[in-house]
Amino acid sequence: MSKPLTILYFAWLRERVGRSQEELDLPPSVRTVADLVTYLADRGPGYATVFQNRRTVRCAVNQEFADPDAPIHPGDEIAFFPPVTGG
Amino acid sequence: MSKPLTILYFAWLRERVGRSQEELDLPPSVRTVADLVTYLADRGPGYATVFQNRRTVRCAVNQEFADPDAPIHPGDEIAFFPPVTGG
Amino acid sequence: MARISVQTEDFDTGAEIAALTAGRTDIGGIGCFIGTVRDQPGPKDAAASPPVVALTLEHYPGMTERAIERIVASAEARWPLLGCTVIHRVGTMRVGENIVLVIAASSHRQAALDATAFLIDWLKTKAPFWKREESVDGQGTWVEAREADDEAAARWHSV
Amino acid sequence: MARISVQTEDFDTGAEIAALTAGRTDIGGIGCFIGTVRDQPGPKDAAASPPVVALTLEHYPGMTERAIERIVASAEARWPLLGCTVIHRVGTMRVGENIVLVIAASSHRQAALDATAFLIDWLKTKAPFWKREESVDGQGTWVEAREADDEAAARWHSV
Repeated sequence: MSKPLTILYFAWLRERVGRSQEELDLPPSVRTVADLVTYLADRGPGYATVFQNRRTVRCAVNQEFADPDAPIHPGDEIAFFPPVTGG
Repeated sequence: MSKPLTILYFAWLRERVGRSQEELDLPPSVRTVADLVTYLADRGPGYATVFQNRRTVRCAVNQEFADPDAPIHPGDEIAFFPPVTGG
Repeated sequence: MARISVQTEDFDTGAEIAALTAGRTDIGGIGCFIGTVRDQPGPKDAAASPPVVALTLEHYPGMTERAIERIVASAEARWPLLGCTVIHRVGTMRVGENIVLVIAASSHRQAALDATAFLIDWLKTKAPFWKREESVDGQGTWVEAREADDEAAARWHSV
Repeated sequence: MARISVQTEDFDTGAEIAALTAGRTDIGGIGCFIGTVRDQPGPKDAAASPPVVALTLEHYPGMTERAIERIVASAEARWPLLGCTVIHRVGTMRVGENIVLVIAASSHRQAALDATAFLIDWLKTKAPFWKREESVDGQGTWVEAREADDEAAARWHSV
């Protein structure tokens, strides 16, 4: 058994998706951040709203900013959030 | 009777001249700061040391920085000091 | 050496400066910046929108602290700092309250001033925080990232 | 609006910031700089000269305050400041003690930071103060004006 992904949502992405955190077994189709976005966009209306306009979504893999082509591995902590606004 | 000049000395000029303040009736030969420097340089050894090397002496007339050709009038407050070092 | 904290509680600027400089004789200059919540018109238009009465800041626990540690290390590599403090509040802060404190100490003033400006520019633009403006009518609006802020932080790339 | 003081007593940075910002809701950023007496080698050469243990600052009562008022007015003309404090100590200050405090508040951080840097550059180079370094052996040496400091202040003329 490989470890599941931990997926975190912040700011208005969290509000739209309706949760701040979930666990997900790495789907076979998902090798990169972009693959995961495609996968998540199909999970329901909240997800669709968030992941349709990919220009407003940023991602971190294991707490490091990640590009769409960044690889994803079992057990990774993946976070989605809007562009940061600073403090 | 015209009012005397008040002459102030600061920092090492004060130490060399041996006083921080004196009053002086405006000598007839003195029309500018440069004239006053020439006049004071003749007053004794401490004055001579201070006013010989004019490059290291700065002047203010009535609390405003003044050039050598700035005019001097009876009652003026004239200050001599080294180039400021800031705080 | 640096003190970094992301916290909900307010901070005491005088106490933080005192803690950073206590017993030190090598410090010649201390730069400092305090960011506060200011009164401002509503998100869209002053006439149409109710005024903002508070800010809510969300952060990514863990990632935000690490990102601040990294930028402080970068400041320490650029300037000969003798001490550095970054305290950033999260949660809801009302108008007039403190948001962020940066302190940078060095033997000379220019390094202290430049490091302070560098750190606050980054914190205000690139740090992983998300900002929501709370109106008097109870409506919250997430603030969008601003280009102007990115430019202020970008100046440092060319230094 | 500005608070300006030339004084022998120490100042309390936290209290000064609190006084400047009390009850204000229009301030977004507060820039601050504290200059302190630092430990340093003797006037000429670290090996040959005894270390400096104190600074003595002399000023021109009246002229110094007016010059500070003028530079603060110049900063207020350049940047939209909402508050400004300049406190400069005179007399003898030992290593580790405070010398000078500048605080500048504005609605935006860049104005607060720039005004703080502008004021401290001027105070450290152009203000009518004369500095004497006191060595551990009781010898005092008047400091000569430095070109490097003049350059830092000169940057502002071209802004």
